Amino acid sequence: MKDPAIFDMENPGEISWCPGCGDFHILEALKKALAELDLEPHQVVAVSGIGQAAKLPHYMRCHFFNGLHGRALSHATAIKVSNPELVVLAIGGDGDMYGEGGNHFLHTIRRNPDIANFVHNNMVYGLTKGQASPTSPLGFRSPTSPEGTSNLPMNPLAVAISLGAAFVARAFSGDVDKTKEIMKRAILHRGYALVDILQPCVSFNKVNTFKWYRDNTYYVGPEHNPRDPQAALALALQADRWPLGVLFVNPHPTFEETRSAYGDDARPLFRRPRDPRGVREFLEAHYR
Amino acid sequence: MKDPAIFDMENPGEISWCPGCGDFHILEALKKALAELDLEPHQVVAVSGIGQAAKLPHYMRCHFFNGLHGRALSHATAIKVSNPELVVLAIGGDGDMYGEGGNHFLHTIRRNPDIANFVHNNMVYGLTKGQASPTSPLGFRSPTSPEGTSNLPMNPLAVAISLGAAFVARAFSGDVDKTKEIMKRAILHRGYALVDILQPCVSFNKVNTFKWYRDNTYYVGPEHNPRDPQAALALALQADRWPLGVLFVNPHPTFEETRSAYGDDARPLFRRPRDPRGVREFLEAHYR
Amino acid sequence: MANYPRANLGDVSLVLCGAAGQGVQTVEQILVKLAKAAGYHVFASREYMSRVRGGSNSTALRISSFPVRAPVDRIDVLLPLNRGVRSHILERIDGGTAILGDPEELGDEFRRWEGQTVPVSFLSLAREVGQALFAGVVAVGVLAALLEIPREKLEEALRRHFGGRGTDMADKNWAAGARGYAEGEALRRSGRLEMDLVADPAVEGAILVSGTEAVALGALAGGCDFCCGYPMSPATGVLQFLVAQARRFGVVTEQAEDEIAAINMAVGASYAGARPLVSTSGGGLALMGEGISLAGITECPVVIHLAQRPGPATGMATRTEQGDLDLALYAGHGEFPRAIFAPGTLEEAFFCTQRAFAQALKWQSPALVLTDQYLVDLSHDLPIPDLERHATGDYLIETKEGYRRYAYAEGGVSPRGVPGHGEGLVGADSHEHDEEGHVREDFALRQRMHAKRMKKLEGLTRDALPPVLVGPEDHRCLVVVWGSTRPVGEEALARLGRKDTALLSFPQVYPLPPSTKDFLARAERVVAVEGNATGQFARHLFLATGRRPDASVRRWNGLAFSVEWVAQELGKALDEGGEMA
Amino acid sequence: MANYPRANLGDVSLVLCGAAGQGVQTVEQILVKLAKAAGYHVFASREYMSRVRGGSNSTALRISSFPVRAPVDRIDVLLPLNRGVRSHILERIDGGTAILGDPEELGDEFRRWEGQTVPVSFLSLAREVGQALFAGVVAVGVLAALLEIPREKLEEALRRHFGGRGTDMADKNWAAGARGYAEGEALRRSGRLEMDLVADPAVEGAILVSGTEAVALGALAGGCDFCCGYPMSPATGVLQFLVAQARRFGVVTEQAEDEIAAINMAVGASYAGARPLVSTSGGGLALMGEGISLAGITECPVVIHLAQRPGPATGMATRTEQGDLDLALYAGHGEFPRAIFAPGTLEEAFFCTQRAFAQALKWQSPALVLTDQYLVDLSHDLPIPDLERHATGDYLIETKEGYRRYAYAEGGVSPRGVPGHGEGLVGADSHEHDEEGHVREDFALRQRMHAKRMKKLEGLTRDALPPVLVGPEDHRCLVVVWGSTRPVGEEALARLGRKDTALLSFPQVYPLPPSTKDFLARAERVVAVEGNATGQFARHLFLATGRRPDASVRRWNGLAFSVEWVAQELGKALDEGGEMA
Ligand SMILES: Cc1ncc(C[n+]2csc(CCOP(=O)(O)OP(=O)(O)O)c2C)c(N)n1
Ligand SMILES: Cc1ncc(C[n+]2csc(CCOP(=O)(O)OP(=O)(O)O)c2C)c(N)n1
Ligand code: SF4
Ligand code: SF4
Ligand SMILES: [Mg+2]
Ligand SMILES: [Mg+2]
Repeated sequence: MKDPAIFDMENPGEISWCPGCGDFHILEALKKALAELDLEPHQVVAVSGIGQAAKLPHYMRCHFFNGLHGRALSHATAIKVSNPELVVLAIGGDGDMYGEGGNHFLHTIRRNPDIANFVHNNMVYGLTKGQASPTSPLGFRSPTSPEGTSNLPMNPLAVAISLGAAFVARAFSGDVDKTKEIMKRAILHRGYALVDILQPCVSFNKVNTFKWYRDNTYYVGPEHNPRDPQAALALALQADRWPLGVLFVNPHPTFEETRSAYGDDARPLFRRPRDPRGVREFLEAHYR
Repeated sequence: MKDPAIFDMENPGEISWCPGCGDFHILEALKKALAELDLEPHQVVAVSGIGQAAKLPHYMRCHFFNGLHGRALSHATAIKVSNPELVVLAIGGDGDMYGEGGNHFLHTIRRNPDIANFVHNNMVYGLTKGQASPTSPLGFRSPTSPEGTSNLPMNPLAVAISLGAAFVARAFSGDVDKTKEIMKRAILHRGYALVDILQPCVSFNKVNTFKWYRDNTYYVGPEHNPRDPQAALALALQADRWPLGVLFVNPHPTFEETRSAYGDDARPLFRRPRDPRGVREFLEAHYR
Repeated sequence: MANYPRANLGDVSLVLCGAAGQGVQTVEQILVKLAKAAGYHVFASREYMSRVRGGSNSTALRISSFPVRAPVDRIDVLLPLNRGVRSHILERIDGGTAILGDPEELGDEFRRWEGQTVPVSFLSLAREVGQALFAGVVAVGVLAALLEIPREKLEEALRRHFGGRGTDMADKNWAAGARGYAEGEALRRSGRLEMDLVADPAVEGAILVSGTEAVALGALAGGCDFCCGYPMSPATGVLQFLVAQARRFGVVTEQAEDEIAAINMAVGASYAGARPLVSTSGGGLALMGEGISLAGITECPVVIHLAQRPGPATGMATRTEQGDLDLALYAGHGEFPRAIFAPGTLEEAFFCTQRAFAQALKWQSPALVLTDQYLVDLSHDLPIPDLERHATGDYLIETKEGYRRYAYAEGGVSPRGVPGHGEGLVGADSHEHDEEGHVREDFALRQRMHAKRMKKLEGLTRDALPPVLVGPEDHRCLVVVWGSTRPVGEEALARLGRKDTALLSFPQVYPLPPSTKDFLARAERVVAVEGNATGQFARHLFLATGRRPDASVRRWNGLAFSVEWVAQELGKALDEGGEMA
Repeated sequence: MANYPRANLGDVSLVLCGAAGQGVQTVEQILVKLAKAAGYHVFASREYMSRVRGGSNSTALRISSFPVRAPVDRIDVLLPLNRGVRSHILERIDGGTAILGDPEELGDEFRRWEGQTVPVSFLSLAREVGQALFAGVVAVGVLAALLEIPREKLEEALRRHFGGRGTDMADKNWAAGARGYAEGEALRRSGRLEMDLVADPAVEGAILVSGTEAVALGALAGGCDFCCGYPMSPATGVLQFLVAQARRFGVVTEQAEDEIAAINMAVGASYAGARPLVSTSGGGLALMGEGISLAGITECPVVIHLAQRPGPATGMATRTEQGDLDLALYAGHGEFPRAIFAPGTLEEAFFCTQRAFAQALKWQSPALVLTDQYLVDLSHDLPIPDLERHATGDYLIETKEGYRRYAYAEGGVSPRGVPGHGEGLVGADSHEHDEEGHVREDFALRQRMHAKRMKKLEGLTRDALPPVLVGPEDHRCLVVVWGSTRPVGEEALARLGRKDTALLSFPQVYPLPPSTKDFLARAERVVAVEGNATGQFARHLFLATGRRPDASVRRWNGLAFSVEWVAQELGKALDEGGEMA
């Protein structure tokens, strides 16, 4: 077990999150999780999109790829499959992962790369100042829905379970310790692991506040069998109180494992010699 | 009830579907469904993407918008909301709707426009010659997955139900009559209605053949309560034999109904007078 | 001690700084309205960081006896609401700048300029009323008094602004404003800080709008009745404006799941007879190319507002640039006609957006309106533009049995029908198609249909807005600008006072009218001013006219051009000393 | 009766037509291999409809005593496997064409050309062996005999081709082939149809590849180890080739859910040290702009194969065009350097793709390879290209503690590290960033970083492939071509036999090397040949050199250029009679 401080920035610039934002707790939980897993900064790549949540990699010491809004899962998948030795995290907001990135969310689950996907779900677009997000509750008033949004909120957990995701969990940023534990399980799990992290946005979401989350969530107990999709779906769809914890686990081969490029050679791609002579031999053998 | 022949093309060019393709039966069922609903060609807009399935609007007499691969739901939503008097159908293949168009699939369900979405699900990319599609079974061999695809097949019904879709059904093209009945219910249903139509592709899918579908499907009985999401999900996830019929119904306000532009004025947009004087008055009242 | 306007100037340049979420914008909004009501011309522009709280943003105001339309580097009065003012602001302080600040908040930050600092206890005055939060309103009061705005006007403005939050809030804000006003009067009386501006009766009846509002209202004047988009700075405002006014103007609005949905919904809506607008920035446009190409081949009119910011990729999310002209010109695969407007003033923002609808409808093609962060976020007073004169027809027909959407037509424009309007069936197809819109693989048909579509470019060219010449007809030198750099170019040229130089500005950048060539041919020396690194417009002009600007003035650091900087650079460039394009 | 090659020609032009799924491609594949093995040069190109079954597709073969690289309109022998041959083929029948067909299938379709028709009962011969399905192989046999290919060679080829489907299938196919062979011998003996070609010993050792294979193998020669894409004609073949060879060459491959995922996976892979290729067509590229822009600002090398087809939108899915040069030049928002290659021959397809990797890696920028449907689907014999000579370095460093990914560097290229290689931490950012890759809003930094990236364009320009001049150095006229039009231009010019004209072809279209200007300046008359409606390359040349081609030869009907048509049009255009560009 390492000291979480090894993930602290050497020259921490100003953090641009609002005071009181749940993002701070997620960052704290993440550093602790990595340290407790005995990981070091050079083993970890934090991949993110664009949004307040997606700024996280700039506040933590490790490799990072801060790409485009909505595309973190594509980047993370490719990084992992190009170098399976890395621990790859895909981090972003609910708008990022479920809105702009919705198609990659669907298909990354199916593809099952061994990455952990941490979604800071504040049910709002923070960075662009308060528009409704795919998870905003029905009737949420925002600058793009002044009469309240009429789009049904998306249930990312239920969708993920429906798709047979390898690992599906929900956490609450207000509980750093438990969030950290769930993160550790997600990182250790082989395959795609979704952790939807309920996160208060003190600036733009006056509905789903810290208190609201605290009052409307509970942890699933050991009686829940996470291998049972029906039970997992029942929990995911529960609307009165929202269960926290690992809802679903469905181990199956990862994307990297099934690539034939790794069939006879375990080295990351960048370590392999590339020699055009192979092409000549191939041409001689098959195209003459 | 009209004669389905009113939907026949006047100058039918050559149909570019393969002889024996399930698409022919879907076209037949659709014409019958529309005729039995007493609809006429000028009341109906067939919207489609790109693919073999998506060619359908070229083989039927009605308004049509044959747009881009993956985008039919966006086009259909906008057409419906711009003119709610039209009956709008969004038609395409599994690659089209669940692959390229996956994000629109997610969010159109949430948005709930009153359109019927007919997906010709042949579990393969037909037009581009046989690549695996999002619904291809695990291990499906294709030019892009010669060792068998390792991506979990997507269960569009389960995803749709998880998202609270207004209407979710599965049909089998081999049964024109029942498919027609399901189509009618989908068209009549207010709100987004998904009909995933199992369709044999005689050229590229040698796994999910006519016989395979016939042997592996059954119709749900009247004991199923389509308002019960848990029951619907259980059916959608059933893997040994695939249930056909209407699995889920969840009526809620449509996209058009919630647009404030229709609050005081029911006319389609194109019928409304547009007069810049309103802008002048507004400027005078608020910006001086 | 300090007296403004400075000698030989007619305006006061006031810069407000503060953290995000700290109310700088509230101060600006109230002050600008008050100043305008007092008969002063006002110009406000903003620069801000990409964050929700904290940091340091600024608003630059010019309050003036004559119309002002461009930002200056000069700061007459700097009002930092909190510490942490960033260096690009501090660098602009000169000997004539008065710093109006609260020592309690600022501490040592302005020590260097102690002699120029006018301490005001905003915070303790605010606390007297209730809490530190009112400091901004105290500042409004101080400035109102300095600007000799009657006390009642201040009260009225504050009560109106805060009235929506209950009488208690209105009372408290007025109390804060009143305290500030008293402080301002004292300053004035003491002679430490004076502002003497002459009201201009022409301001009466003028409106005060931002670039965002001008674009959105121009769209409404063009009959816009459908707007969808995905939030993206600096384009979000236009979407949000139309959402807010959706009920009043009958606009169908929706926040799409992504930009691809947005442009495709727009094309679908257009097919059904709506007049859609999509608002986005460069990253969004880069995703919309396929959809724009679809509008091209289906001949569906759509209007796209492209509010530029620095790229590539996320770039500088809240900053300004004119870096996406090339993208606007060539977005989408294959070849099809389009029109591209680039308003330089708020009047043009109204008119060009309205015109984009008119041209899109007339030529059944996509039209783009290019603005940038600087333009959408600035505001100033202007007379109500005459929008009725430019009202667009709907160019729709009621279809008959046998209607063919893509019927061959001289000029390329087939009569446009929409489903549900008449007896005809209306088809649209993304493939090469026959006259009914059905896909058909026929090589001669392809050539004919493609030529038909491209033919419309001739009509668009005939209709193209001519460039606007400001300055002497018999100039030797010509400064060319496009989009938002127009006013800053004008004021910079005026400042240089060169009788041999005129300014040519392009509210439409594609297609360019044939007259462009003559304009450029007549000038001995041409200097292009634009906000990007590679000189995209200069290249584009060369392509259209064969004349390569002789020099150029370019900036691509994310900040808007200032009058002083442009004047200085133009001075060099016009004298053959400038960088070669 | 009919004797080929025709007088003064050295090749036989053979056109096979048939419905999709009917085996035309099998016939082509076997025949081409046989002809090559017999020491003939072969050239094959295809055109087909966008459908899976039915319709009518064609393959044009030139079997020759000397190397042939371009398609001709002339048809010596037309072999329609089924009725429904389309008009663009029928129009090419002339008095010298022999039609080899089965009256049972064709019925009246070729009545007009009865005198030229050589009836062969493909179907009944096929049925004798088993079923009508074997008709194509019967045809192979007929043609093999006509080409004087030894019977054993035919047997060997058929057994090899069908061996995978079991001995029974191999036997039956050979039986069909043998029947055809006998028929062909009889025809030959009767003098009704003769082909007399001279074998060229140079064919020995040559390979036979398609454009698709040349691009994919060129990528492998460039070290490509990652390929993802979304199926789209005509780009799918390259992805499928690399998928098929993934295990052998250690390539990670994946069919993405859409083009956006594909390009973004490529950028992510590149960050992690892979050498990614993405293959797409115009519609896909129009969706990838944002991702390409990301590659630009993160400085991640990626290579994109853009196989063009006619647009806009879906356009003509299986046809050819050179309509996406503008898109390739300007895709993506903001400004960043890139390289664009446009191979004209299969040798160039190998080399340019390999070079695209080398340049992308060296300059840490995106590189594009532009082909088109015509090029990817053609195939011919060529000597094994020397790929070792052009092997690229990996330009990677092992990082040290304190590594800064975007360290300032003369020339713009910061030493490139990847995560997991050395002690350093590697950052990448889509925002404007500092040297470590962290987002920072600093205006001077922005200007510096942007300039650093743009600086690489100078290096890319220095490295740019020079245009290739074919013909007299002291020419008066210059024909410029880019991409796949090179060989057809060459043969057309050769046919015109003009001593005053040379051809200049551009395997790299961006950045253009400075020598381009000199080439264009030297010519008195410049004619551009390109496959689009608006003359994109001519415009691009003008932008780069100030020289506008004097005339142009353009086609945009979806079909490839033919030697005859280009010769005819060039004849006009070179004589000042041509259309002005
Ligand atoms: C292609 C593209 N579209 C839009 C944006 C603008 N944008 C940046 S962040 C964001 C949404 C942020 O919401 P979320 O992902 O929930 O993150 P949060 O700020 O709430 O943490 C948007 C729309 C962008 N950067 N790129
Ligand atoms: C943006 C874009 N990408 C790719 C394609 C190529 N494409 C056309 S149809 C198709 C897939 C067809 O599969 P599906 O939707 O399942 O329809 P089917 O042919 O099986 O009926 C693809 C990939 C395209 N037209 N546009
Ligand atoms: S806007 Fe909301 S999510 Fe973003 S930093 Fe502030 S509180 Fe957190
Ligand atoms: S390829 Fe398959 S889906 Fe397409 S028409 Fe043929 S059988 Fe039908
Ligand atoms: Mg959020
Ligand atoms: Mg399919």
